Amino acid sequence: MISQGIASSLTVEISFWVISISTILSAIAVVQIKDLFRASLFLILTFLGVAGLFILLGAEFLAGIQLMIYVGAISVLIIFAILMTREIEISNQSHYMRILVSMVALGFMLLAISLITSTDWNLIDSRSFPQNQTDEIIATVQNSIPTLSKMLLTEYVLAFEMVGVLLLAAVLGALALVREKK
Amino acid sequence: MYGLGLIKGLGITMKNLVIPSRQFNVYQYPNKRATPWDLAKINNSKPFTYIAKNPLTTIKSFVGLVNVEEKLPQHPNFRGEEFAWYDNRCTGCASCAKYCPLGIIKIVTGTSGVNSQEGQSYDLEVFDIDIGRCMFCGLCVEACPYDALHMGSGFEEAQYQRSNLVIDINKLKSAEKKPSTWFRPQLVNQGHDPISGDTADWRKVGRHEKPSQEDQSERWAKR
Amino acid sequence: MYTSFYQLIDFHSFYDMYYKIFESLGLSSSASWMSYLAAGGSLSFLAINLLVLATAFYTWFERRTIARFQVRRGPNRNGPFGLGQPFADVIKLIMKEDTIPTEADKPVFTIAPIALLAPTLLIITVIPIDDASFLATLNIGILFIVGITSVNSIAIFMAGWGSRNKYAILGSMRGAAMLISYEIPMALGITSVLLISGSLAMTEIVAKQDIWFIVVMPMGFFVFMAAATAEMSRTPFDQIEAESELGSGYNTEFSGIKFAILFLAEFMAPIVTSAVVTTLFLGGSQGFDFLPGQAWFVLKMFVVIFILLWIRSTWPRLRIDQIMGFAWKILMELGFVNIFLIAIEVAVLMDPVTGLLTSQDLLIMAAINWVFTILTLVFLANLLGKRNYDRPDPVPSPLANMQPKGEK
Amino acid sequence: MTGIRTEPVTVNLGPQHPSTHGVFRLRVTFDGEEIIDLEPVFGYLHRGTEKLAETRNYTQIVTLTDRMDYVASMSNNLAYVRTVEDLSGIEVPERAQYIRVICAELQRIASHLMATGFLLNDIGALATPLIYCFREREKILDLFEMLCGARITLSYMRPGGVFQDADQDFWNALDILIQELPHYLDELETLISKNEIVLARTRSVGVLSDEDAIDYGVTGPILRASRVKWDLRKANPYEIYDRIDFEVPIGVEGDTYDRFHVRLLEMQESVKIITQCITQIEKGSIRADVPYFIRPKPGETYQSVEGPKGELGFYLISDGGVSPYRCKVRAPSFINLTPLKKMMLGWKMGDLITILGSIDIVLGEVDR
Repeated sequence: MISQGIASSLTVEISFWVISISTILSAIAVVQIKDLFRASLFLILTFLGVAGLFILLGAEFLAGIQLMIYVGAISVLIIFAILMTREIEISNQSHYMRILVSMVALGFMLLAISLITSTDWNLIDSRSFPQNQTDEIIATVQNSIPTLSKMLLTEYVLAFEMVGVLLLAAVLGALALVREKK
Repeated sequence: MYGLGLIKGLGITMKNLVIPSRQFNVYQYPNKRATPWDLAKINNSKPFTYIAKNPLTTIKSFVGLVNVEEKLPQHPNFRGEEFAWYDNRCTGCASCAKYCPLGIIKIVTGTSGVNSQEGQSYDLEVFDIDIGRCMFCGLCVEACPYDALHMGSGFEEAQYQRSNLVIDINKLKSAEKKPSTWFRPQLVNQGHDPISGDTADWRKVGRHEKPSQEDQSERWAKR
Repeated sequence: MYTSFYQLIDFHSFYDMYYKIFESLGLSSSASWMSYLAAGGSLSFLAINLLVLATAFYTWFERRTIARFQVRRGPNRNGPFGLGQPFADVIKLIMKEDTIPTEADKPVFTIAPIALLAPTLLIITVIPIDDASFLATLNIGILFIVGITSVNSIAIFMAGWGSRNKYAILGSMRGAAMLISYEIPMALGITSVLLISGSLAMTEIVAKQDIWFIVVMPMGFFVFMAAATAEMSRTPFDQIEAESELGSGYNTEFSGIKFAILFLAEFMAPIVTSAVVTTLFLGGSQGFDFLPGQAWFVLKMFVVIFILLWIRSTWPRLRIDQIMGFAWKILMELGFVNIFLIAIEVAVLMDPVTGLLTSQDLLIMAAINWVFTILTLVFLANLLGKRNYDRPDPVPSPLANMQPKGEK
Repeated sequence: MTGIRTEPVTVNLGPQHPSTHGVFRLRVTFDGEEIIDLEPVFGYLHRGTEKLAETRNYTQIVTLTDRMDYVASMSNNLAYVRTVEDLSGIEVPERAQYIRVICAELQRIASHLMATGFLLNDIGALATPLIYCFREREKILDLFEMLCGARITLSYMRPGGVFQDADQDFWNALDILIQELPHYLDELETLISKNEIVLARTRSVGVLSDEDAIDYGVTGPILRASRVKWDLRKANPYEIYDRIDFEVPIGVEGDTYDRFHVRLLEMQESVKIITQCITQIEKGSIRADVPYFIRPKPGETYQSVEGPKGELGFYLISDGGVSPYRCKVRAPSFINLTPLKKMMLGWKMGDLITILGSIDIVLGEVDR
């Protein structure tokens, strides 16, 4: 049914604009709202919007992972961290380093834009393929999980293991932090 | 083994679900959902003839839409509201008023027009029982030397105003008298059952003489 | 008859219907997307209302069943068999005053019930009630469920935090910690299913169950059921709104329609969970031919719900640290062991060319897994039992010396 | 010390809280879930029973005692009338004593059933064991209704005996109850005290050592759970308890589990006591010839009975008038609350509720 949705391009366009505008607005809200708890809620909204964009791209697996990890786990961790801080409602204040920070942020943004524009995305245009190959590609796109997992365990196995080690280190660090000292 | 207690517990709850005799004695007060069999019993007819005669009611009762009134089962000893007071027996001695821990019985007497001889009996002008404050301890009944005051058997006396909770002498006189058998062995001996609606005349309710110890034992004691 | 009726409530038929209507109205240029939206809207409307209605009757069913377990009668006054009770409850809740505490974080407080309800509603979209999916054939079906349920913890947190009540915050803190912890065993339980089915799509999982997965891997079922019970915070894991400790937990301050929505979400959870369990472990809509697949599905759901209610009415609740310990120390290990076992079995038994498991393979796995599960559980039980059952006979304290008067 | 410093939170548990068994308030300071400080606050149900007693005569005070421990009126009545009898030197007929003991033991079963049921409710068993307990308690209340026309506020006993002899209906119903009850109690024990979740929640939780129990003046099942074999029915036999053979069950270490397990065992013992009373009781008078207005000689006395919750004592001073000069009640619930802090510090919030439930307080008695 998603394919039917993609066929109906105006619907996709409307949903794309709605999702991206709300994502951007909530991302701005994360930075601008003073109440930390509400800011984190807007962060969750941003994550949800990103998940929606993934679905529009046809990367449903990524969307699911985005939901599970960012919305489910990371944001709750952030909320827990917020609860540890005092004076939650006024702590997202502007401070004297704001100009410096905004300049660094601007630099990063310019870098990102230049990267995006200079990259050759090599998008697959399905219309340019012959008919018999299109079905294959659609099948691969629609069932991307085997491909993804194969790549994770062959081509990118080092990165995968690195992430695992990093997570283990994080768990151990957390344990060391809360362990009772004698 | 660990975990066995949990399984056994599940077994016990299932047993209580299945076995009908384990069900709590729930009375569907004030209305009971009646089955066709109940209805037949109430109307004193056999179930099949009743079903044949009243098909619509039967269908309704199968779905559970027919209610019959049900009273909570009580013992005749129940100390309830609606005090049964017999003005024929009352001398206006005000023992009850004196014995009441809360002092909620109000009695005003005057000289009697009938029995002109002084001290023989009084005319009661006021006899108020404020059951809004009454705790139904029954001390007044225990105190009455002439068995004129009895506990009642009712329990549905909700009123919209507190003043309506005061039972005055007219109400007491005109009320249908269903005295409880509480502290009244003579009523038990007569087989009096206020719950099923037995009323008692003033002649029936009194002890004309104090019962002997043997009388009491014969009647009351089993062992 | 039923198949044709079922096909009537279908996206395509709705789409075609609306397309014809829009075309006849002379909107052929935009008929495509408008009918797309209209069909989706109608289908969602139907699905949501069906679910809400089912939840309403489920509350009645739960109250009656638990009452029967507790040797009571349960609601039986409104309508035949008390079936009008849910509507009476809803009307009462709507009529009630909707109070917001003065100190409350008002937007958060208001959004929280909706944020709790939405994920639960969304889960039903991917559950195949018959061979065709009810709403959407997401090929990441089960992953979507796991992802979307994790929003629940945030919603509970919003409710607790927004109401600025100490009990509510305690409840939602417990809730967030517990929900996150139990997501891991739940994911492990699901993973063992995925290892056999080889697909994330719910329809595929159902199709692969020649032998029901509850038979193939009882351990996985146990792990998933325990985690799912905790996820919807039912006894023995109902710490989120432990009514004897926290009053009512995260929904202490809610009233009126907000409370109704919170409870709608809460009572929808068992329905949805039992649907997921039916899909993953009980063979979904599989069954004998004399009943339609949907009926089998609902029947299996009822069995699961009844077992949940049975457990709810029998067992007390664990303490919060015991619940967390159960998740991390027992359930997660069991899940891992189960996954290893299933993975080895699948690697050995699977046909390397087609990548399929025959029903004989599944039976072999079932035999191994049952023996293994029983052995593991007995071992675990004995391990835990030693600690708790060894108790000496009582010894009177030497400090007091009770003798009747006169004796010396 | 823990690595992460957290801020303690003070929570007012009560006076309106589902698990405080009335209007009891605990000001608890939590560190996360752990209790680091607590302060009980009571008096929300103070009705001045002791002062009211000074303006009523000795018979009328019986109605006041009903309302102290309102789930165990019979025991209160017994304790009070025993004090009055001791004060004014009234001899009680034997049959009356037997009936009183039967009533007190029935009331003990009823009270213990309620305590156990509510404890399980506090542990979180969704009222199922509670309603099983209530089902049995209801039968006892029906017996009381046959006996004296009321179910809760009984006012059955009078100085010098009981006001009315037991009816034939009562004896029949009592026979049936005695036959059925042990079976139901066994079932209850299987359901509750062998359940692993209950064990996990109650074993070794809120331990009160025997020394502490004695030092804090705790009585009743809580004292016996702390291994102290002390029961007034044995230690200072009143009424006809010296003619009856029964055991005094004790606990192993004084934790929450022992506290409710001792109650379960005591119920079985109570059934035994009632069975023996039924076989021993004989015909006779049920009330000594006592005037309504008792005027004891000036003096003072203290008498106590083993109530369901502990030693329930009345201290009366007479100035020769129709009402006592002073009436003081030693309420077991109130004194059993003293070691609250000792038991609860360091435990979690869920344990707080469980421990409080295992003490079995009735606020009518705590505040009087």
